[in-house]
Amino acid sequence: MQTVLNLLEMEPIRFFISFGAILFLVLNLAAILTMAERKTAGYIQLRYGPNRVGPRGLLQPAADVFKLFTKENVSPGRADLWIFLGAPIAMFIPAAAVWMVIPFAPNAVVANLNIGILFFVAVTSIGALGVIMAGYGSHSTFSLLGALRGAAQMISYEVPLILSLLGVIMLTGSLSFVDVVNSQGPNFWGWYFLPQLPMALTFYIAGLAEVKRVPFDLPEGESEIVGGFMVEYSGMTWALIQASEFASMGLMASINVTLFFGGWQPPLEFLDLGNFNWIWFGLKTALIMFTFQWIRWSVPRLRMDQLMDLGWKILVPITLVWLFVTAGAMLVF
Amino acid sequence: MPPQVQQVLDTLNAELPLEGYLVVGAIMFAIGAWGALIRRNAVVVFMCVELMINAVNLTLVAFADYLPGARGLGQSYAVLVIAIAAAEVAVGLAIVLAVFRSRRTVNVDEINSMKG
Amino acid sequence: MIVAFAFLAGMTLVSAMGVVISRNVVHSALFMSGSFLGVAGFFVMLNAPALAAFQVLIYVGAVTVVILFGIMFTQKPQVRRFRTILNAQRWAGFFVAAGVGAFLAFILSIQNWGATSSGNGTRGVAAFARNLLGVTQGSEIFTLLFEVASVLLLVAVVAAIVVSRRKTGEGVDRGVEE
Amino acid sequence: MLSEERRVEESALTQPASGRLANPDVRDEFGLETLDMNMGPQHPAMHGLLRLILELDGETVVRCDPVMGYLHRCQEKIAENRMYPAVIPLTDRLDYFANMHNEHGYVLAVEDVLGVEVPPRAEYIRVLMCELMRLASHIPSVGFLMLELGAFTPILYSFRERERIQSIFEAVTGARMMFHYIRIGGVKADLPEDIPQKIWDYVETLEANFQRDFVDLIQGNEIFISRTRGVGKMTQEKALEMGVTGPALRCTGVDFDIRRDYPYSIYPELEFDVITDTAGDVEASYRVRIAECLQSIRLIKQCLEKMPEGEVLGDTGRRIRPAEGEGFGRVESPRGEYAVHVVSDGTDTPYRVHYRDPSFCNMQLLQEVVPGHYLPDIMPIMGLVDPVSGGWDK
Amino acid sequence: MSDPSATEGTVVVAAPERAVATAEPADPWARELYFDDDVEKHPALRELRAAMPDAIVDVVRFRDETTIHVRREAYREVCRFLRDHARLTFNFLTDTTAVDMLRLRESPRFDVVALLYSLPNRVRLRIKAGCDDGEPVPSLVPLWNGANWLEREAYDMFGVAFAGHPDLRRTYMWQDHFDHHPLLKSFEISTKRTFEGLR
Amino acid sequence: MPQVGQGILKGMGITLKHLFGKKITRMYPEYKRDLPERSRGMLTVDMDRCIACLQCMRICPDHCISIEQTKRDADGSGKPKPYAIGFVIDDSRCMYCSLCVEVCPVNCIYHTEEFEAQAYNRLELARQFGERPVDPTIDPKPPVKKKPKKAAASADGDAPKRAPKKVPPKKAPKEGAAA
Repeated sequence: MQTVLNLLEMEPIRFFISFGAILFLVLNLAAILTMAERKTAGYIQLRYGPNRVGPRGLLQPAADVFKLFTKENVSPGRADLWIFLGAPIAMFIPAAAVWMVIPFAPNAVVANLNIGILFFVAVTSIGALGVIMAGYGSHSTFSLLGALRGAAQMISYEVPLILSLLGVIMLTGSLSFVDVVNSQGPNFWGWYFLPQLPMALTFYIAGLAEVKRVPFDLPEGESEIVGGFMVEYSGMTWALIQASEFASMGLMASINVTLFFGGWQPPLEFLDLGNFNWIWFGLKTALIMFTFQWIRWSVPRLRMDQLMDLGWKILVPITLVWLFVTAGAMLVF
Repeated sequence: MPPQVQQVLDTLNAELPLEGYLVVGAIMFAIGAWGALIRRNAVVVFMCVELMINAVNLTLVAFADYLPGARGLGQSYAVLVIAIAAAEVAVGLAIVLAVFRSRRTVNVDEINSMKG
Repeated sequence: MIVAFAFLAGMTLVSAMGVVISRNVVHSALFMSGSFLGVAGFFVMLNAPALAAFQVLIYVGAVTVVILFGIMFTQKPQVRRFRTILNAQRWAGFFVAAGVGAFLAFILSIQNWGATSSGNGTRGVAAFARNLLGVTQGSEIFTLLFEVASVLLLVAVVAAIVVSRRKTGEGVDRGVEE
Repeated sequence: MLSEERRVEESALTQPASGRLANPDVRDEFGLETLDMNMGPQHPAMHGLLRLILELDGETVVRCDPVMGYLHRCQEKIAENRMYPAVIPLTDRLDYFANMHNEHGYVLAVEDVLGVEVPPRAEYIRVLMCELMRLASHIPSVGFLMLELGAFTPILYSFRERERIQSIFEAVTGARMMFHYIRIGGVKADLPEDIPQKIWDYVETLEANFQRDFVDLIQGNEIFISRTRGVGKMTQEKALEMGVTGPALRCTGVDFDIRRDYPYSIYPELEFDVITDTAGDVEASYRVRIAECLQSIRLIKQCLEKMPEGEVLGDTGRRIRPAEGEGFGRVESPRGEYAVHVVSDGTDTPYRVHYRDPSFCNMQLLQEVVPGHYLPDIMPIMGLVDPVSGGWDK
Repeated sequence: MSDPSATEGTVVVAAPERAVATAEPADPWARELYFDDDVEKHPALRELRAAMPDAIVDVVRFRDETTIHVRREAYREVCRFLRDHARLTFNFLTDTTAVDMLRLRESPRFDVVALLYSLPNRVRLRIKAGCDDGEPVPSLVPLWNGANWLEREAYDMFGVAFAGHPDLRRTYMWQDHFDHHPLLKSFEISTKRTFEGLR
Repeated sequence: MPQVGQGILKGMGITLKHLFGKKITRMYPEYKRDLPERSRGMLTVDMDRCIACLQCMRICPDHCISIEQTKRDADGSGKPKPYAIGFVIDDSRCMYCSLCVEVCPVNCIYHTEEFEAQAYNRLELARQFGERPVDPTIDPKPPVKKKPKKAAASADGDAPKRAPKKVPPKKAPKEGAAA
């Protein structure tokens, strides 16, 4: 935060421009990802996906946004209105805020906090609050069940998520994302997913659970609790929830890339694009996001007890063991 | 830049005295104490206790930042306090749940089975 | 600075009042998270960003949510009248609390804090961690405290599980065989 | 409207309503409050319009009470006011995933009371169509099971197959779903000339894709296994006592299939196996359905090979007016035993038509099996029972 | 009927046992006897006549279905006897329903029908019990839990009361404010088309 | 342990294969499938051939056909014959069962290839074919009124008198083994 303040003093214009860019990116990301998701789903399911609006359906997100803007915002009769309306905001702000510390390219980071990873962990955890607010405020049994599931899942998977970060932090010796990326070389064998493979897998799985994607989409669980905590939302509030879901999905993918797959670093040294290295970042993030979607359309959903078993009985022990292994290796070498 | 504006800016940027934080901490502590005394719901009592702990934390960190000899050790205390508060919440809520399960109430006035 | 301070103080104290006054328990919990966020802002102002992150992570992300869980479990959710009433000693309690506040203010005002200035804290995470682990001069006691806290956490987790779990044979047969 | 008031004996109604309905011992054991929840009738994953009144303890269901009637059309009453042939298109609407079997059952019943002979070619065509229908019902039901588990893709693969089968049906009967093809005394029309070859080709491609799209994609999946193995487990005794038929019964190990045990049409002339499984859970029912699909393919090929030439519609006279009597038709529909009870009073409308729909009988399992499971397990159990709204609501 | 307990493993493909045991006609339990033209040779009827002669009112044979009309009071006992009999073992209740015989005969008004199936013998049997308005018929739920909803449906559609039914509610029709039973012959259907508000 | 995840990976391989596979859906309004010969679309009536025999109206299970009949000497033969002056098919009720087509003695009612029936008002779907419009809301057929048989046969006592018909079994399902 001090860094933020310093930046404000030093180059406020740059900060505001980048902040606006981040917000623009996050808001658009949701639309683009919705489109990508539907296209992926369509192609996997032998369909074309949306193909009516614009050439090959590329303007579908715009049509969606327009529709959602013009839709009536319905709130249930006995809803707790302030909480009901505040919940999407409480979900969106954390999802958007963390984007500020993601390094897109060597010099393209809004706030190079020296506690960037800590910031990420702390701010993401607020999302659970938004989920519970949505579930309680909607005054619906489905919402409440979904919210309880969501909060329990997010809190539980925060543990393996944080533990799987520790290996990288130990190897880097810094909590700053920029330092983490810098310490991974410009060649793919220097990236952390090789020495930290169990950690990377754990982070990937826990990240999936943290952003509530299939097979961990129990809070939505449309086959039993319809839409979970978001069942009563419509119009722009629903759009905001969706935007925050997709923003956090993109966030999780980009943090995956940043921590374990070299961030903006090119896979091989001679592919270095200089100032255009953000292309590498974007490519890798898109690939990770594609795997998210690919998994979503391939596997069924877990049950709550199985989810908890996976988190506490498999992922946490794996990370703890690998933490010791990493520490031992660091002592020896 | 006109001097008045500069003056206003200086005032806004001026360093805050330590008393500000201490007063906020004291008021927060008093509010927490008040709530802990008057609320009936055990969960709300918990929340008020958390407020009091936070007030103390705030004071600790303020001292750590302002007192020359503290060297930031107050922050370390605060971390320990946070850890202990988390433990307290876990155990406390478990007790509340257990009591609720047997007594069907979370009203602290009615939970008096340990009265002699 | 003063603007930020005023904003955070207002947020913290109004939310704290909200916790006490609000008759809806869920509102109380949400107000509490607002208060915690204000305190986290104070921590940032006091050059303790790492502590602010911990505050958000533990208090807002975990404690509030766990308390909300407790509320959802202890209230019949369909009734949704998460109303509680103040007990009879509201004025007595108010006077006691006001007395406590006044006493604290008195204590604090005895000392002259004018000579102090901010910026003495440890700003870096590394220095903070060294303090916590008792590496730096004068913080050796924290090694012990750190270990004691970790043991305490472990005990608390075990205790929470033991207290809140159903006894064997109690409750429903899950119907799912391994 | 009603000419007489009817009162039932008090003694029958004042008995305690819990009885053998819910498991009484799972309630009141909880320290925590239970949560009442209404699932349906408008619910995205419910098989049609079913409402489940659930009592939840956390995520565990302690009571499950299905409420029906949201799609009730009083088919039996309508049938009493229609002429015998005009009931056939109405039976299509019963179990709309097994229309051919509905028609077949009703037609068998009317033929029983009428005592007409059916030409052998018509019998072969009926069996061919029914087995295609079984494919078109079993494959989507596997897809629905996966949909209920949260995987959306298999259902579209299964509907790809169903659509292809429906195209065949459309070429043969003229409609994609509501066929009105099987008639009293035979079938409506002979197969078009190119259709046997088309069916053969289709069955071959289905066999080629079957392993990949419906077995490999699903069966080995760890999440699928963990979600279905041991879920909805029931014993043979319970299944028999509840009157369950079809794959839901055979997955417990009871070897009962009307096609073999009480044969109708030309099933005695065809070679097929009755599939059973021992586990009695959702996964077993999935395996049974998958294996039955392969048996259906086998039957279709035999039908195509053995099909004789000849007439397809026997002579039933201009007006179908059976003598007084009772007719029965039973077929093995994809969900179990579908039986039709026709009482004739000598006029040209049936006196009473009763449909015994397997969806209705199998669905009683819900209130017995579901309590004790988690809330998300309801949906796989629905996939085990696989009821169809038009079936249970008549 | 293969032995289910012998099946192990996952998918069990049971060989179809199509061959009916070619027993001597002298065998009193031969499967042919169930379908013999002479209805008195039917083993179930024979046993039933021996065990509870009072219960049987009439026996009707139509095509290949055998129907045994029993007295209303003995309805459940007959079913229990047939279920528990060592050789008959009509252990599977496939269907229960009712027929309103208003226009076919005068009394009794209803036939309550139970369709039994014997899994080992692979034969079916129909048991009918006549009952009049308001006369309760013994419920089969104590014997087969699967009769629960079927009897509820019969109650819903005909108003036949089943004594001993644990949960006799309506299945399809409105649970309250609806006093009619639609499948009665005396229930006249309205043919008014509901186009109100469309013009 | 090494097997864990194999099933999921296998399934994901299949979905990946389908991702690049051929699409099977068609763009419906632009692409229209060829309907098979027997396809049953909306009904239409050739009024020139109709002899107003009312058979279609009687057989229709949904009561969707209403015919107003008069007598008219249409072909100038001097003998007035039944003539359908009003003929309406209510497509909102029709269930395309084809019974009327089969029963028509002069093949004047038949299916077209049209199947996209849509309207903003259900009454718009009632298509008039005759000279004079017929009100489709009036039920053409009153319900079957059966006179209750006065139980003439069963005079004796409480035994339900249902004389079993001595019709030999049409087929013997139990003799399946022999076949």
